[in-house]
Amino acid sequence: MIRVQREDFDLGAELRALSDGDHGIGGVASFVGLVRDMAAGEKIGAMTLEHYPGMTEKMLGRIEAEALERWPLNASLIIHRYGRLEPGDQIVLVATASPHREAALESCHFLIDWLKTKAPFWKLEDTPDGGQWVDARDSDDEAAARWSKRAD
Amino acid sequence: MIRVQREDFDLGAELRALSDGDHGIGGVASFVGLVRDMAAGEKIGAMTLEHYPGMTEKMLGRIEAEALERWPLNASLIIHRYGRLEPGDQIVLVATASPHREAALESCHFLIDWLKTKAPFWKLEDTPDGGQWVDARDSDDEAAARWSKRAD
Amino acid sequence: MKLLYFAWLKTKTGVSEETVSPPAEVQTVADLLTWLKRRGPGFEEALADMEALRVAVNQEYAEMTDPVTAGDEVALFPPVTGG
Amino acid sequence: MKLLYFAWLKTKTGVSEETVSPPAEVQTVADLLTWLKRRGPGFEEALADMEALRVAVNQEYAEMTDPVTAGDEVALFPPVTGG
Repeated sequence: MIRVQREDFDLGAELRALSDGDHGIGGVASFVGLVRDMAAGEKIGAMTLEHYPGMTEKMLGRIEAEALERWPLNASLIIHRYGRLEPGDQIVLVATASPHREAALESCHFLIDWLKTKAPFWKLEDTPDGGQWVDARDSDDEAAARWSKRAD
Repeated sequence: MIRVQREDFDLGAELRALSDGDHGIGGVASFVGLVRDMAAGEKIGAMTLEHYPGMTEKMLGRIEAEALERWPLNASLIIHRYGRLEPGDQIVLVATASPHREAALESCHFLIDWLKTKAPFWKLEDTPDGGQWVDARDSDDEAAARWSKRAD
Repeated sequence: MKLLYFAWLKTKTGVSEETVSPPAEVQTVADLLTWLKRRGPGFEEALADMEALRVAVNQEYAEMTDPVTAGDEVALFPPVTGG
Repeated sequence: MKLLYFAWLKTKTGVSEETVSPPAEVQTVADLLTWLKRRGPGFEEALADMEALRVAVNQEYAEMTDPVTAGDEVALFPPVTGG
């Protein structure tokens, strides 16, 4: 399941719902991204996440479908927020449930790595010098590329 | 932090507490192990987790210390339950918080892989034929061995 | 053709969304960008570094050689930074 | 010397915890296991497959050649299956 929303989410409730009632699930892996108050050594106050409505849902849905094809998953969830966020706020949740530990852990890692390079979101950070669009990081491309190689 | 306990835990509250108030944290990775109702193709009703009080805490503490040494973590948590558990029940929680996504994801994966081969717990499954001690899996040894190689 | 601009592409061009009718010689993504650059200094600056630019046609990532046609939705944006 | 038995080591020997005084020739983990095997059929069966056995001395994983002394806590158990 994918959700793109302005509102915060209840992490515990979301994770519980993912495995609730399915006793074939042996493990739930999750990653939550939070707004940091330090970016590249500079203090930030808050940020605004812009996205491309329509394409965002399309890309997240495709990334999730890819994970469901590669790993034996009973359930998966991607929630990504947009709009104004303060340090400490939750930005993104990726969670996967599988009979097997490795499948849950790997697919969760895959989902967030791919999301970071494919999902059309852009961060505008408030800095003492005004709003700054965050630059993409090469390390994110490299992290995502790992999963392409493994598929060979 | 490590905890060995008979009682269940509140996943959402535990994860929230891990990052609460620390705005240097950019990501929280977690893995929750659940009791499955199928083991090696056979339906199980419930299981009992036995452990070695004293050594359990020692090993979990050492595994956590190893993770804190290898990755830049702001916080980590291992909770492992013992006693009688039903299908769907939470067995174990491993969670790590870091400024960096990769550090959180990798250290979480490392912790559960190592715990699986080092922490002195044993599962006794209720089966239609009575109580069965679960056999260790070679795949768990292999998963843990990966992390030794990487340290070379 | 509907054009969308995101992040600093929007800031630099001063446009978030517009409908345009490029001339017939605009056949590909590359053609479209070349044509857009001529629309003024804001566009020229925003589109100066093609390497720093991503293009989606009808909400799919597109290459410079991919075709564009009158009814398409074309979005211009920098590499993504969500998550 | 305090001995602890877990999982099927406990089931097969019928003992979960005991205090023993092995003879002076018991110097290592291997010596101890050899001595324990002679204590009856339950012990012989439980300790038959050394490969399937893990030993901890004073709550640290130990090898067959590691020393054991009178004041030690020695635990015998199968490979762990928690998590």
